Amino acid sequence: MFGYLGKRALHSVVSVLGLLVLVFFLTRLTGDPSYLFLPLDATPQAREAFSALHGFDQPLYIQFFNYLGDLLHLDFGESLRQNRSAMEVALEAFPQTLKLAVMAIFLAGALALVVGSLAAAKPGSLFDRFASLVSLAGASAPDFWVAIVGILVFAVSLDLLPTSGTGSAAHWIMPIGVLMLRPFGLLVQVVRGTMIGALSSPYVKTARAKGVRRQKIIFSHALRNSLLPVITVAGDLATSLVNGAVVVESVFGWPGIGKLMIDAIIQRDFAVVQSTVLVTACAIFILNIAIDILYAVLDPRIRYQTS
Amino acid sequence: QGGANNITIVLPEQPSNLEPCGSILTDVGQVLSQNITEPLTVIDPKDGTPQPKLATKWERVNDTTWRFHLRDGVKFQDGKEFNAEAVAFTLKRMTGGAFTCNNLAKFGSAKLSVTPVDKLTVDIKTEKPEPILPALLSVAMMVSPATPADKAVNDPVGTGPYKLNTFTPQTVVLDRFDGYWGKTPDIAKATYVWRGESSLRAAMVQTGEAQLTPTIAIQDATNPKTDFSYLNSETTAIRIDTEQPPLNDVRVRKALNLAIDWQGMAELFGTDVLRASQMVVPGINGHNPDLKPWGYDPDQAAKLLAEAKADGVPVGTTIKLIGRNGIYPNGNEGLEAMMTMWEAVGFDIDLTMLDVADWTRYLQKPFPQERGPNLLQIMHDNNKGDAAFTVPIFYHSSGQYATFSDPKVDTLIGEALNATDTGRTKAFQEIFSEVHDRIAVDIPMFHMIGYTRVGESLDWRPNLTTNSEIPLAEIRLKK
Amino acid sequence: MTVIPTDLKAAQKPSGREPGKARVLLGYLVHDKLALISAIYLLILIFAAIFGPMLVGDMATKLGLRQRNMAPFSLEQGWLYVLGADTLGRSILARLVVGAQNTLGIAAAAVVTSMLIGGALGLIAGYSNRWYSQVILRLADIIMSFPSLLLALIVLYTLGPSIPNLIIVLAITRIPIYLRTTRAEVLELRERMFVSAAKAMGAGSLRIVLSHIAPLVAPTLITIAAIDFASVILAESALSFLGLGIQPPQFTWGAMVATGRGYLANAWWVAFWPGLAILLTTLSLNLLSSWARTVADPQQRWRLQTLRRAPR
Amino acid sequence: MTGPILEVRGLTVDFLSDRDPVRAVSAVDFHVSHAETLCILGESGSGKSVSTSAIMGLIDTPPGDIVAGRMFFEGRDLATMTEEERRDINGRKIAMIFQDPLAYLNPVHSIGRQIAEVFETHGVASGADAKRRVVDLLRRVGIPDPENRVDQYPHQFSGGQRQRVMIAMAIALQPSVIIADEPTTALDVSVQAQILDLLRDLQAEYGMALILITHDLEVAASMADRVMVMKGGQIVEEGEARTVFTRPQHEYTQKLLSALPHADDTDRHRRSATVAGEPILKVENIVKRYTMSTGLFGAAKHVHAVNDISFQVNRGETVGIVGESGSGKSSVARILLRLNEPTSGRALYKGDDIFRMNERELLKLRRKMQMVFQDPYGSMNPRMDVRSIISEPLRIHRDILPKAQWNDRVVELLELVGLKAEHANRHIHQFSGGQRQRIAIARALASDPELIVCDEAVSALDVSIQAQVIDLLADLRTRLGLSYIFITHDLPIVRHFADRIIVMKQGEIVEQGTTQALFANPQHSYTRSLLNATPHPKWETGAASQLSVRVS
Ligand SMILES: Nc1ncnc2c1ncn2[C@@H]1O[C@H](COP(=O)(O)OP(=O)(O)OP(=O)(O)O)[C@@H](O)[C@H]1O
Ligand SMILES: Nc1ncnc2c1ncn2[C@@H]1O[C@H](COP(=O)(O)OP(=O)(O)OP(=O)(O)O)[C@@H](O)[C@H]1O
Ligand SMILES: [Mg+2]
Ligand SMILES: [Mg+2]
Repeated sequence: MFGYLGKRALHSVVSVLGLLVLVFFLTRLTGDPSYLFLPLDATPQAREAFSALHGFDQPLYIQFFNYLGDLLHLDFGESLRQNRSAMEVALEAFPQTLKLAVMAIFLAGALALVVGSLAAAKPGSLFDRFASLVSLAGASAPDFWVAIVGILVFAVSLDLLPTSGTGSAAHWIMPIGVLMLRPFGLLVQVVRGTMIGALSSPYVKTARAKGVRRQKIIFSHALRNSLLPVITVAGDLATSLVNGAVVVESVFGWPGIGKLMIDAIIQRDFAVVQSTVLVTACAIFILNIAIDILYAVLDPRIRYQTS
Repeated sequence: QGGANNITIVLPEQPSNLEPCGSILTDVGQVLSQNITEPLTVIDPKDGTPQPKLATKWERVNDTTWRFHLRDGVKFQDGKEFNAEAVAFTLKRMTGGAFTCNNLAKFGSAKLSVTPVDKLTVDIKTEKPEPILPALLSVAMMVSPATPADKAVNDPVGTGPYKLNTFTPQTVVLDRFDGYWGKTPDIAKATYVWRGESSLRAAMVQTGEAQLTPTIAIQDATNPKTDFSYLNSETTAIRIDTEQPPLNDVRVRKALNLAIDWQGMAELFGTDVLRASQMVVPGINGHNPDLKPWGYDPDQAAKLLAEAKADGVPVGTTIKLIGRNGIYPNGNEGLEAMMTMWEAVGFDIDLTMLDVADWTRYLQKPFPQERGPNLLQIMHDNNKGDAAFTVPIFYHSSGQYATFSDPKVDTLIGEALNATDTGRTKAFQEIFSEVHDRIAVDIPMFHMIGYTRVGESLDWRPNLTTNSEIPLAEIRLKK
Repeated sequence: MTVIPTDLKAAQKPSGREPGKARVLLGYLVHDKLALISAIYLLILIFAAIFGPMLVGDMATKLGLRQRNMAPFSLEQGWLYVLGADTLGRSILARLVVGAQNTLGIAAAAVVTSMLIGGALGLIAGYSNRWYSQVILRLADIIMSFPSLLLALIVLYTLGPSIPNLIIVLAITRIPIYLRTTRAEVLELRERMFVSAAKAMGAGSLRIVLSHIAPLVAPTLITIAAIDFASVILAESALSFLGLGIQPPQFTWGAMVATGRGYLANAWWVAFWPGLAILLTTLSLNLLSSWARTVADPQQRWRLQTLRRAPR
Repeated sequence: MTGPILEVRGLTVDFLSDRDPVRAVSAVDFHVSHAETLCILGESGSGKSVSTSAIMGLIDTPPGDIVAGRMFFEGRDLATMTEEERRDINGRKIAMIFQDPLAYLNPVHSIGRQIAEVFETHGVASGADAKRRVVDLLRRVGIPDPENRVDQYPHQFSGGQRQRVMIAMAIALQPSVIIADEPTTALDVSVQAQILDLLRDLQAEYGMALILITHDLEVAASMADRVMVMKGGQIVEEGEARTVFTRPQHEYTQKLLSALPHADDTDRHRRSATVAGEPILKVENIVKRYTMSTGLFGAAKHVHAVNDISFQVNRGETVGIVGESGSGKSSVARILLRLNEPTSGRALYKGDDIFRMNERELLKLRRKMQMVFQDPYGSMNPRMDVRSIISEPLRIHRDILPKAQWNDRVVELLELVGLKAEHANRHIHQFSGGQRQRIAIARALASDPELIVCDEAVSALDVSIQAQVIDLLADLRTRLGLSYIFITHDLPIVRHFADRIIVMKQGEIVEQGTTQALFANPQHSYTRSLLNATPHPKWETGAASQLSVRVS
């Protein structure tokens, strides 16, 4: 197992480097940042001075080597906008997103496992239909739509929750609620689908013959066997949340990395783009390794080739 | 929150930094200007004239030199004294080039050199004559000499009535500065937060989570008790690329102006908007009040087009209409509507919406090769009191945005820039009428309206400058 | 989109030997009322997508600046305005009908492309232990951590805005989920006995993957795809903000929702109807996919049959 | 206790679809009393498994349909019980041993956990206590090294070991009734004897009632107090074991008893007439070690499954492999088909080393060499109908038959193994254990192979169908020169069918020789113990004579 882990870690480092190269060169295909940082009526001389100051006038490969050199000293560059280290900006925003994402995925996953399993226990039942319709409706409604309507209803009309921002526990409720919708809907469907198959397999009959409680049959026998795709989908959803719960972050004024990344991309704040990508990529890669290990834990038949 | 004299202001976007040299940017200026940092002069929104702030008075020593007399007894928030040296330091820091100073853009290519005369007097010299230097200096925010001169900062120290407490990714907090030279303001503490969604900002003021938001969308301004509109110094327009046929024909350009149902369009932006005939708002020196905007006359437009066609102008050519996403509220819809109207009189329009960076390539010289005939959605903001911040860039043949060259206009501009007082005003007014009536070089649309929502506990009204500053000291608490 | 279930069927039963197979399927469909309603709704949509522009094309772009945001449920302006008017006073109903074509076309193309590519790569990555399966996985990692907005900008700047480019962007960003899900299932399926049995019969990797493993993975993929449909439609509208999405005067439901975003507090109908259309479409696709899943599973198929009981 | 402990009256079970319902069981009555053993014999597919599953409430309705019938446990109608009462009975009072252990064990739980679950569910023991009991149970059913094996997963066990795991699970709580569905099909005679002894002991100790479904007449005779014979979903004969065995009334029972392979009946055997054509498979020094990591990061351990094995198969010859359960027989089979890689060794098929073949050569080889797997359920794709399953070899090897004839071929094969043409449209979950095994055989025959490796291929078939299949295989052998590697635990069958026999124990070959020589004069002590372990009829204590002798 350690051999496998080491190999995966190595591969991941290579991928991170590849990703950085990609991001570095490709971002620079997307236009000149001076147009965005200087006022529209800035003179051409001012633009040139700006480019020279930040080294954008040098050939790309030189810029890249400079960047690599700086990386070796753990210098990830300065944010053009924020007047401070890009990595500092990214690392400040990341935990905020991570907290949200972890909570949302965890809750959505837990809830989906229960709802999906119960729906699968009696396909076609009233509960099944209801659960499917509600979860799917939530998952396919535009998230900003839900977010804003949520604010209008719960904060403005009913005055139950704060509209937005961070601080108290109440501030978490709506962002997490909105963030959960899509993962919840998708996971309910995936759980339900794989569970229906698992519940009609022979080993479930064995468990019934042993007198195992229905709940336990569902959750310990059938669910365990259908977890693989569930974990994968949940992992992917977690990834997309880690990568940015952009809508939720920007609507609710949550200072997370998704909004930061989008802003940086739109503003061509290259150093920040690179740093945010680096931070999220590391998180995503670790998550994926964890998921792969989880596969092997969940299903003893799965083996990975270390050679 | 907390005490009654603590308020929360909700901005539409996060201030990307707090560098005083970037105070012309809305996000920075709304926090910084007149609160933490102050300039030598301020512009009176009513008539565009510079008024005293940290300078008490000024005079023109000669063509290229202005002398400023500074206010006595002013202290920076770090205890340092405000004096001629401090002015020199600030201006040198601005022009030093060690970091990018956005405010410098307002000076164009003007080069400044500062000489302290005595403790409270400075001479500022420019290479070329600069008749509006006092107005220009309204963007130069005075900073403490302890500020690093070689890099941009996020912890500004100025002379204003408020000093920075904290700046985090969630909030900016300002505290009242006890050593302020002027009248002690009502508000003791101001917390700035930011939310992108207009309806959310409106809701926050409604629920009392915030007391003020400088901008909300027209459709959210539904409560006459709290929502105030103001002419916000922004003028929207469509720039015509006059070098490209068929747009090089004046009849075609006039037809473009005449084909739009302006009253219908006004519905989109709020009925309080002013139909514009020129690129500056009333109150700016050089605004021509006699200039009549084009009306809606689709028949006339069709006729002009037919005439042009008869003369061999390729009026059927596809014209690219280039918009910028999110440029102003309802901007996209506006373009869509205009496109439909133009097509109704016989134009062939192809609409493209671009993001800022891409759009800027079309805005500024050098223009992209092979751009073809195009119309560009623009918005111009001149709140600095003088048409000089508008006319040369748009209408001089060497102007950044200009797509045409007209010798007569060039000469007029040269004269206007060097003129002072009424002569200056007249000259600019003539230029506006030239480009509008004779050349029909662009399609001015509206002088736009902004809406703010102000909590019922506050006594404050927005004005022309609200887009660039929200002076906390002017906010009063209602009893 | 109705292609999906029929495709699945084809994969399950390679040779169409039984007569009246379509009849049987129709019977199954009638048996599941929700799926039947979904199918009808989707058929109507497809009809709208094909013929809508001919029927109400002009009405969708006809301005009515003086009836901006007209409220729904009034027939004063004619039945086309029952759902109200949008921010430029255009009939929302007409725009829904006309917008169906672009919306469904783009979303279907993006979802199907990413599902096919992701599924194929996932099959390879899961089944084979060779070096390239590692490469595929790391590539998926990279795509997953590459910001999709950046990708969109790059495509926009290098290739220019166009519908095919839009589809490429949307498809690329959705590939990893299919890829990783497929791989996860294959990892387990390839250890099953019937795979060994097929190997022992001489089946090559391609055959095993396509006829033994893929049919068992397909249901999960289709479930994901059906939900993805909504996210792709909404993602498309988010991209139009950059200039990569669909450009006016063309429009999609996603773009309609995005326009209505600012009016939720005052003119809810501008965003609500297109949002509802998206929601119903996704819902229908899901119900249909879950129906197809039942059809494809011999152990579950009885649920859709009219069971014939012995007389008591 | 008075009266039967378990009674079934008029049970009729259908399986529903949009076609005519399939009647699996029709008006079946039976009962079993305290300390009594009821043996259910019968044709494969006659409804034995279905009727017993119905007692446990394991038939899903729909698609199953209990058309009629009542079931009583200790006098109480099972149908009137609450779900909770029923659950409490399952596992504690009535336990079931399923026919196809691989499918019926949960692949992702360790077997220890699956057995311990019985204790936990009924609140008898948990944690370390439960684990200790599990180890005890595993030891009692003869799993070697149980302390280490409790934490392993079903796929790491041999077929017979899995079956014993099922048995351990069933006897865990000493239930009042055990329903054992072919519990010893995968066990060699010595282990089988051990298990049967265990069941008898439990019966003696706790008065347990046993319903034993088996096709093995010897086992039936040695265990049964009463015997019930089923055919086509109905009970055709029922009575005292001795009466049924000695004076069978129904025609089917008579046929059944006479179909039994007769040990000393030399002219009726189906060994090949001419022994030894040219050798087609030469196995040299095969070794197989399984590596198992214990836990996620634990040190790897090895199981020596196959230890230096060499043998040879000639054209037109049947090599029988018998041996202890878990001795590596299936491993050898899987290695020969390159489904597992050997740790070392060579296997030459007509001179070419199987382990060195590339894809193309392998494809050719696999056309000539087929395998029937020990667990038929898992070895067939649940999504495919039987037609596709059987015709798959034809689809893989396109040169065998033109596509137009596939259908006929499938039907022909189905009929050869005693199934019907209409079965072609069904899916694998709709069959009985024996029917699945026959489908597996039909599939192996489809590609006209030269060598078939049969891993317990006929173990779940009743004697009459077994005989039919063996006849079919033997006929193919004589007509087409087919060779077989015939892995079984069933000594009468190898004796009847194999030309040479290899005896394996603990991964090694302990003895090999021609069938006659081996049976006449076994050398190794293990072989002798195998031959002696043949069960004796219950009603006849101490007699050395075999049932087959008696019947004839
Ligand atoms: N789910 C099902 N759907 C349709 N038919 C079924 C189903 N399960 C079993 N059958 C049929 O019911 C009949 C009885 O099956 P059962 O499993 O009881 O046979 P069995 O007597 O146990 O045979 P064997 O000795 O081969 O295991 C068989 O003909 C079988 O094909
Ligand atoms: N995948 C595996 N991992 C670890 N051990 C295994 C694996 N497969 C088999 N074994 C072990 O190898 C030994 C030989 O197993 P094999 O299946 O070859 O036995 P067998 O002779 O076929 O037995 P049976 O007659 O019971 O089927 C057994 O002890 C078994 O537990
Ligand atoms: Mg059976
Ligand atoms: Mg075996």
